[in-house]
Amino acid sequence: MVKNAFIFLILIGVAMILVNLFAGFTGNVDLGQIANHYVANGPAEVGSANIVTAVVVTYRGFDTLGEVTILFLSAAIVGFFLKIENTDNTERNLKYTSEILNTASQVLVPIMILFGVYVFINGHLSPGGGFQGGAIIASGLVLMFIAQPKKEIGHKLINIIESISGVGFVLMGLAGVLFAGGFLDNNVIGLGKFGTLFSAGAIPIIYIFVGLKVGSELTGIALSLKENQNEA
Amino acid sequence: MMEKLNIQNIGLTVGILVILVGLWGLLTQKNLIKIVIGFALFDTGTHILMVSIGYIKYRTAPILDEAVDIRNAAKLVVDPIPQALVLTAIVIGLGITALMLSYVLKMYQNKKSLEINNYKDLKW
Amino acid sequence: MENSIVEIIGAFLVLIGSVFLFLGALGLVRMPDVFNRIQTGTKASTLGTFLTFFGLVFIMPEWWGKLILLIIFILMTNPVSSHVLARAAYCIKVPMFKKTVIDLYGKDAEKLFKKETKNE
Amino acid sequence: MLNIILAIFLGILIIVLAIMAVLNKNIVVAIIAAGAVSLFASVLYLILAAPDVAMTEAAIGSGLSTIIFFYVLNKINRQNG
Amino acid sequence: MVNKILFIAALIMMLAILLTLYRFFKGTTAADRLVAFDVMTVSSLSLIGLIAKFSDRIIYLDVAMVYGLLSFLGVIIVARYFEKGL
Amino acid sequence: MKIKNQFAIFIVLMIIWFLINNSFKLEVIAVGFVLSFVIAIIFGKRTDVLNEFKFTPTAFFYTLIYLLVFFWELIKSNIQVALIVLKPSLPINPGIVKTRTILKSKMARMILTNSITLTPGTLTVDIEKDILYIHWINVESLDIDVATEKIVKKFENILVKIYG
Repeated sequence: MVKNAFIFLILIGVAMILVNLFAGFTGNVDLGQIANHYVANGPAEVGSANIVTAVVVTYRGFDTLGEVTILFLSAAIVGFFLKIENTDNTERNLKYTSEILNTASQVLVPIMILFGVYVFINGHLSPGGGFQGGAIIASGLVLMFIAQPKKEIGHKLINIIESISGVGFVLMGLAGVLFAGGFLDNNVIGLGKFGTLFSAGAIPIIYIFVGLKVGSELTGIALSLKENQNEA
Repeated sequence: MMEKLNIQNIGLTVGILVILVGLWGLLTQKNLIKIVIGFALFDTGTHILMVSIGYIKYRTAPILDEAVDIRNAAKLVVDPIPQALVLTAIVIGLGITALMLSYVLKMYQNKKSLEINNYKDLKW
Repeated sequence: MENSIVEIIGAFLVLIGSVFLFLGALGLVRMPDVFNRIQTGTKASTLGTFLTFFGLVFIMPEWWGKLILLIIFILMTNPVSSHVLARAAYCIKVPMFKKTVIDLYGKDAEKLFKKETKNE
Repeated sequence: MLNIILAIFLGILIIVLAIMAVLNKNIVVAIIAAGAVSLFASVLYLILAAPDVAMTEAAIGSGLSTIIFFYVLNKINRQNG
Repeated sequence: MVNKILFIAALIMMLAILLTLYRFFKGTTAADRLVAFDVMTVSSLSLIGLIAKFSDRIIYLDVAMVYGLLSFLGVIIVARYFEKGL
Repeated sequence: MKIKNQFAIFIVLMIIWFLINNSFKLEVIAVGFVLSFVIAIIFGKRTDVLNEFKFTPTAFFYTLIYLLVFFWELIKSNIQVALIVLKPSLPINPGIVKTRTILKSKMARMILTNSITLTPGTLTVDIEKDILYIHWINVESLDIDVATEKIVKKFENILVKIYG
């Protein structure tokens, strides 16, 4: 009873704080100074039609680097916790899947992968980018695990792709230091014509690396949660 | 009253309410997985709150294609910075959720129980 | 306020689509057991979404590519998900409607659900 | 006008589903409700003019986190024997 | 004229989503709720189409595609969990 | 056989790439070509369903006829279901019946079951070898041959001509 009253008090307190924070908030009428700079000069400086992408990849590139690191750490910890204890897979049986789902997944998985690649290659023109594309690719592979239990992807291949794309991402950043203004500057190669597929300098290349890295990390998490399912 | 009824205020209200519901679930539930669900709801509420702060009336998404005039863009689009922050926050939220769930699994392997009342090892 | 006749046809297609969506939802509420709910729900929602996007093709002709792709996705994924749902519902032994005439699946299902795929 | 009606509608839907996710005894239903909260939140983001966030929420918040929840639930059930 | 008809269509779709919400709320079994979830997501897919039309931005359709694919995957996952085949 | 399979995947992916991009600029075509090629190489050995297409004029002609029949049945089924839903007494008579199919190709079987799911009052619950288990909202016959005649035949006759 005391505990419930205590929880109730905490909730009321948080509600009061939040309401007070936003009570005087009447809404913006114009962009702030920094946002105004990003929107007004973004197309000329970065060449990206999607301002959010410009902010994520170049103006605040270190955020992205930190985020990719956190994701890598969490994937590594999940894999470490759930690593396979008994290594003999000989008696591993999988449930029978329906034939229709199997056939449909064989058609759908390549389409989903293509769509994921489309999302991260067009990250500077349309909504999307490395994280979303990586998540879509990982979902496609999860669909493959579910619908076709016989097909397997090794952990080793995923680790190789992840390492290569991580190194590539950092190298692109360092190339920005060497040949242009700073870490992750995308003026390494020319900006190209605004609004076309080959534009915005290095943003598509960086997003390809981010997408492959995020995709392989999320697939790794799903795979380590799926494996050794018959251990008990 | 009617002039208060705009999309921004609705978004702020929904965000605050979802945060409170998530916190309530986090504090009152006894099942470990339900606690993680409460945490995920808390996350979603924070994201809704942050995105609604960046919204500006009668403006469109910060993507400059044919529908938006580039020279006049600063007068036509909403604030991109909260959106960029939320973008990273969602992905990190997934990583945290996966981590918490693997802890839950490990705890279950030790004690064969999901009830939080059975975990009293560090209680003082 | 003048719209061409093509746009108005498109708008009416969208309206019919929304009516079908509504009927599907109504069927979901009124039907007595899971299988009948899947029948009404998925069928009507497939046709409703199909008509909505098809009507939008008339209103926004320059968007046709993505709209057609969405229609293809819907026509491909929706029946598959309803089939998988029906199979799962049978597997967890959801009670069937009491007026059900016959169930020829019961005996064979026992065998099918025990079957396993060997990992080669 | 439509935007405001839609926003109110989605807000009510989100809050009802969130309360259901907390209160329901059945864990499977709670997880599905949490996924539905994410899906409707992504429609709300579209009305708030944030398609990037909407796409991320649809792909990650509702898709992959539901998948991870169910994988963990499956493993827990299997260890029960 | 067109906008008015589309407005009415959007209202009907919202009503449909409310009906599926009722089924989701009432349920009786988990499978019923899953069916309600399926119909709910498909209905909101067409609502996204209408939002894209009213905002006049083609880029919103990308979001619709991701939404459709991922909700399909969610239904499949839960169904496979019921069959104990995950 | 593998080459034909990869080629089919490549064609499908290229069509989808054009639909999704909605433009025919040179750079878009080049990127799409490379991407479809790589994905087709990777997934070509994992899939074995797309190589059953026959690229002949007859197959194409019957595909068109199939689409017409399918849409007609789809609209008819929806009106029928709507009438059932709107009647206050709910005149239903459900049950699960067995039917047979003679199709062997996996792709054709998937198309057949999807079409059955979307047409009047029927829903495929499972498929095992040549038996289809169908939930029928208004059971008219318990006999396997009559049910096959009523549900399966109208699609199967055309699909046999497409997939052989």
